[in-house]
Amino acid sequence: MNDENEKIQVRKEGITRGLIKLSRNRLSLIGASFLLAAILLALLAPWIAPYPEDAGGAVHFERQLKPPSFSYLLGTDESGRDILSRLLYGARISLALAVVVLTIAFFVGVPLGICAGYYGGKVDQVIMRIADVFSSIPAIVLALAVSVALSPNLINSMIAIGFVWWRSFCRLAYGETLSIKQENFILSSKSLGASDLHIMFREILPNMSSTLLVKLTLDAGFAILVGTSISFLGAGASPPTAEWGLMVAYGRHYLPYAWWPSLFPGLAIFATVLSFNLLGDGLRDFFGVEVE
Amino acid sequence: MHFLRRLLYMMLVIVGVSMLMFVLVRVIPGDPIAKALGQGADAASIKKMRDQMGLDQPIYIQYFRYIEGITRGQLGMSLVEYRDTAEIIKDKFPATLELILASMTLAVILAIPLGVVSALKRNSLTDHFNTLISLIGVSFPQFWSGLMVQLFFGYILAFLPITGRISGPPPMAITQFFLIDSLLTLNFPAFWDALVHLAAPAFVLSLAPLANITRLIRANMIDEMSKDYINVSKATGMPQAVISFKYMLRNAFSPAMTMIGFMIPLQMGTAFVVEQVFAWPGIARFGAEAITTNDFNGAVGVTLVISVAVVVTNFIVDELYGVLDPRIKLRR
Amino acid sequence: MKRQFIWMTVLSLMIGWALGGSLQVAYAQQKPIQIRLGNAMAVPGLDPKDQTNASALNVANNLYDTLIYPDPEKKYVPWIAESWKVSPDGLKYTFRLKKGILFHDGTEITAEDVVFSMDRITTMGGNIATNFKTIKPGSTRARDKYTVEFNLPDKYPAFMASLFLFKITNKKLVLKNKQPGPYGENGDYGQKFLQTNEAGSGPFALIEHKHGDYLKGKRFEKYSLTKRQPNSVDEMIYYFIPEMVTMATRLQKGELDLTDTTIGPSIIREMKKNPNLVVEEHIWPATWMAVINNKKPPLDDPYVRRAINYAFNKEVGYKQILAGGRPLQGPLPEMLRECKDTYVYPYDLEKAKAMLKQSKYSADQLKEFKMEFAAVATSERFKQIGLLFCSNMKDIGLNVQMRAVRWDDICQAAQKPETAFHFALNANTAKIPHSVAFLVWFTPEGHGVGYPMGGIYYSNPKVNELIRQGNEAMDPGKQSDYYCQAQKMITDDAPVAFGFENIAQYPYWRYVKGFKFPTGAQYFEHRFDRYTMDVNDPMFRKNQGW
Amino acid sequence: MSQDLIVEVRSLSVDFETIDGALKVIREVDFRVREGEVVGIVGETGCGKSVTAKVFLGILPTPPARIRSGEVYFLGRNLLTIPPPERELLKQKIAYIPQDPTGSLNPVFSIGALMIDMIVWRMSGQSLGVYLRKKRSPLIIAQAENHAVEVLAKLYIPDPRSILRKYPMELSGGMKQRVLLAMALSGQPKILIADEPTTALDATTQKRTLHLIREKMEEEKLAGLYITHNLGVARTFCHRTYVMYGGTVVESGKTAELLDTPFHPYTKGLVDSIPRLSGRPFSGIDGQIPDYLNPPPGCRFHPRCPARMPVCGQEAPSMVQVGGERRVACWLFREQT
Repeated sequence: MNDENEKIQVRKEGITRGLIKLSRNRLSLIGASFLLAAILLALLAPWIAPYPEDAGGAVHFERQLKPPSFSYLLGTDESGRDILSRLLYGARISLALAVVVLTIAFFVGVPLGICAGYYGGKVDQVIMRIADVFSSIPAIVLALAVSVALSPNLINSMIAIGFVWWRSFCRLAYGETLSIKQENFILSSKSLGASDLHIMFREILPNMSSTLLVKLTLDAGFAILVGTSISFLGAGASPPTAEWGLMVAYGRHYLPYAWWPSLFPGLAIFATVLSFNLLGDGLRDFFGVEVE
Repeated sequence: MHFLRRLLYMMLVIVGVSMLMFVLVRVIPGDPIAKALGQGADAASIKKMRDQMGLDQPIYIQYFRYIEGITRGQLGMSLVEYRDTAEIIKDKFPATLELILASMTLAVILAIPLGVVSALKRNSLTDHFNTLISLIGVSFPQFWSGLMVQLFFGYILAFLPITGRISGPPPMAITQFFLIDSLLTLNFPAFWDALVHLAAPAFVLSLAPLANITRLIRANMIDEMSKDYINVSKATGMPQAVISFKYMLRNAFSPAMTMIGFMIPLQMGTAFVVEQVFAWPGIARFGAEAITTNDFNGAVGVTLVISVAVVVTNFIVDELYGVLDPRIKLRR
Repeated sequence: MKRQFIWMTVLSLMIGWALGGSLQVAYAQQKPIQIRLGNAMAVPGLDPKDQTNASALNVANNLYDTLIYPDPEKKYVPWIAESWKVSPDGLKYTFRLKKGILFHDGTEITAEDVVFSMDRITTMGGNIATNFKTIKPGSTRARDKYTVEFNLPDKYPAFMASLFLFKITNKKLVLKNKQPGPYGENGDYGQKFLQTNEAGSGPFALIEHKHGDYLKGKRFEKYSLTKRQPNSVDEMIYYFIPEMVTMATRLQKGELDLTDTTIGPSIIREMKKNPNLVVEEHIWPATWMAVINNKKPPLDDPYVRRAINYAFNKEVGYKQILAGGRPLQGPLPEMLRECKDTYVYPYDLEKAKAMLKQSKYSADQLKEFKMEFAAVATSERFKQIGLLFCSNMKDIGLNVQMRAVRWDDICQAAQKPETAFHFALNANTAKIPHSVAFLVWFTPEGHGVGYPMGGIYYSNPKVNELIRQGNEAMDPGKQSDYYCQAQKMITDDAPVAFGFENIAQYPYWRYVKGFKFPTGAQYFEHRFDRYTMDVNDPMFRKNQGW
Repeated sequence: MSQDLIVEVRSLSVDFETIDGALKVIREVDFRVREGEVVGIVGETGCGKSVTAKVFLGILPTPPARIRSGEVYFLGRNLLTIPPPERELLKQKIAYIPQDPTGSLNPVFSIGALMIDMIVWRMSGQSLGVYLRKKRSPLIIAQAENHAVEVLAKLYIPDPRSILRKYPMELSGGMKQRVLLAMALSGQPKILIADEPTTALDATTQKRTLHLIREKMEEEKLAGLYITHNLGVARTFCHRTYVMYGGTVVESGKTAELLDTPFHPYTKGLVDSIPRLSGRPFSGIDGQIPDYLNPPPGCRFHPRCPARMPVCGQEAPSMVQVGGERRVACWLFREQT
């Protein structure tokens, strides 16, 4: 029997095991690396953008709608601005949007969700009903309304989306809390007389961290989608801001004769969102959590 | 009993929505009335109009007047189209509904085989491919994919119209769904016309749900595979086709039903962008305009209708779920 | 039992189908000559008292009619009115109406209707009213069934020209459909009704208006003011298409017969290659200018305003953003300008900087001001010019941020000096062929009118006086003299950043006949009763499916 | 091979691929079942009993499982090599009763639906087209339903028609097990494979179900492969028994002999622990089943073996005949050959 003297295989443990899993998932690696690149480019934009001034108010109508060429790698837009430079600066805005939105959503939604799940009863009813109201209006619609109510501009649109987004975190935290609540260690520490706050945020919260992480990664992408959509509908960033959604909105007027002003910004959005999703997907498998 | 509770709860949510939106749009800066009366309207007539629309009363009074209006089937005059919002919605809702239903149907039809196949060929190349596809599907900014579809099919290949719902005369209105009406009236040119107009926006709109449903079905199918009943039916020699497309799929699909329910709000939202891009004459396009132009009656009206649609769909879906999966029924 | 049911359903279905089919056939048989016009802007409402944008004016000109009609040589000719006379003091205008001119509902137009129409406008306000500001409600009288008399408190030389915007409205019909409203026994003056319905006597009667989608009208059979030529238009359809490219494509596909002037030069260039398309090019009598709020510092300083005028690179504006044109000489378009030698601010940064030096604000102070430039959000060209303007200002150290704003908000803001934007781009089209229509904005009379130009808040006693004298002067030569001086003075004070006139491009299919570019009274170029179609042109047959 | 053999498994080896590497679960397993004979496979949970059965039924999910070597003969045909359609046909001669009746009936279909599907499929000779056509004809469905009713009645199921309309979760565990048995027997099987069919049931139902199975097998003259960790059941049920440990067969023989005079230390251990069987079985032997990732070299039992010898750790003992039916794989019995 030859296979008994095969080389000894070692059972992988914990992190290494996870990492192997993750590394098996090439897609999520691609996603992660693209995001890293995007962040770097966004940070370095002022230094690497070929025409930094084009991201601001500068206009060069003498070279408007030039197709991609060596001097303008991605061509120029309707006001003769270098699209590549604007994309680079746009990355800052989109990433910032994701961060702002998710921060608001997280710090509003999660505590509410945990409270609702932990206390149950009236608190549960009130909070979750409100969440229901919010979630029965499509995110884009509500965000649009809020950002118009706050008078349309970039910051307001971010706030608006955050204001809409809390509900999904609330739901998630609520569900998780309900299940974790039943675990013995919670019951025991309750019996030991730990304060509710302690239990909620020192014991329950850490136990849903992985789920939340996955949720954050996945939602970052969708937040960007909503944000750009709102700018596209004209209730978000206003010109000459180099915002991707806005760039598409302006570029569309020159289709089909000039395809580059609308193609590339869209690709940028798509790639960013996709890589957030890929990464989130990988993390989901990694932690083996389910996030709808 | 259960039914009644659900109904009551639906009402609750809808009332909540109306309140939320009402407050939201009423705080919008700028004086919509001045706009309604036209430029150069003197202060007096503006005042009169404000009183007439009761805009100077406390917000809760206004709200009750609004609700009372709804009971009379009025949603207040839209400042975009200068007629009662209810009428506008009556005109435009079918268009949106047709679009969304078409997209969902397309999504489900494509999702089932994709999901099943990638589950059966788990960890194969096809599977990875499908996963990637499904992730791509949810990553498109629809306003952009819409434009790209226009660019490719509308301009380059030039076999789909760019915008609109129909270019010829619309078919005699029966259901308000052009596809159905045109068939009922044997108006085949109109049918084709409507179909080609519908194709592009429906496709764009179907990408996201397609991705999600495929994904879900795949996951559920994989769960089902490890179930003992599969072994038994295999052992009794049932063919793989029946096992996967009947036994497993039924189990795998009923959760997908709820997912479809959840997708509806997303679809309604996405329609706001897609209808804009394709100049689709539906309520979503009107809603977007109403919201961005401070048309407070229009905005509340549309949002209200949409959220009603959302709540109702979820309700229906839950009931349907019960039918598809006896476990639920018995639990109740 | 069950069987009967099945049979019933089958039978009824068949009948239904047969009906539907026959309807289809019926439709296929009658083929009206259509004219399908692409418009960028949707018509907000049909009320003739506020024809707020180009499309609205355009539609109103086909649905409604006017007392007089614009004419290249005689300026204007009798229309609903057969004759008129002006009192020696120039304050009383008496019109005699033709008999037997009908509204679309078949009732005859009488003096009553004319009086009603004028009172309605002057009472309710609205942007047409700005042309009849001085006329008091109730001052208009019907002498007899066919004689109307307008009483002006003071001389208003543009009165006749203004009548192009004065649409005669069907009194009985409107009052029949009035709703409770703020106007006493007139209720809401039929405002609600006229938003979605029409009460006119124009060559076309409204069939239906799907807001933001299309507006359909059919030839008014009893229309008597123009006689119907062979192959003239039976049906007019306005399609409202905000996306320039879609409009262009639909024109090229033959889904439209002609479009308004919104299609950009880049695409027009492509169209010119197509032998079946005609592109008419005319200098459009409009003044493109950046309206300046003269009340807000630092713009209250003429030196700053002059500097702005020097720094504004107009040439880029009309050469690269628009289809071409020429720099604006003073506040009037060439077509209406009395004097030919008004000063044109060249693009000259040195001069601009020099001007700033002379201003009462120090360079550092100027840097501190954060100013806003309002451009209409829905117009690509406006936004591009806005960007151009802002970057121009940056070059001389002025901090101007462009904001894409809705048209209504600009108009609304203009109503108060505090709210009015620092800058607002405006292309003021000659709706009536008369200088006053342009000069009024530079006098207190124009202040705070709900229109971008209303936000200028510039006032110079000398200018006011000159214009007044101009209005008083009965002799045309004298009149233009005064106006000319006023224009020079205004140009020197630079209350706005003078821009340019642009070349308007009207693309349409070869088979469309009867396009006539109007002189000063814009939006009459699309009076479709004057249009005919070359029905033998294969392209026509193809496009309209004959 | 001799004619009366229904099942013969030869040196079967199965791996499970995991991210840690290959789990060497089944190694060199041989066993045979003669006509009308009931054979038991006993061993601790996780010693590869069920896997063996699953391989035989061809319901082992591959991947992750991978069959490294061996032949599995049923009625003289090697199930691992013959073309699928033929395999499917053969499968209909195999009846299978699963471990857990609850999970083994599709929850979203009524019993009737499931049985009718199965019956109609059997009528339509491997052709999906025929099947679908038949499914559409109400006549065939009615036939099938009647047949289903007969089958159920055979197993003394009260009011079979109403049962057909019921959904699995409306039935008790014992009833489900009977339905499964009914479905299993509704074809003309040659052999019944029972994978611990009673473990999920309560004691009284266990007895009744066992009795039923026994009775039916005798009626239909079925051969049987009975998988259990319960030696008691094995004794009453099986003519011959194979003892498996760590994925290998360590001993086999007539059940009675084997249990009365166990040779292999592991079997001894099992037998010793019968009295204390209730509750935690096999507490007789300390230590636990081997890690399949790196199974102990040599005899897989030697780490736990009381009679351990140096050789045990170096080479795996091969099966040796020790009189009549008895075979054992242990170095202690080398010289007896």
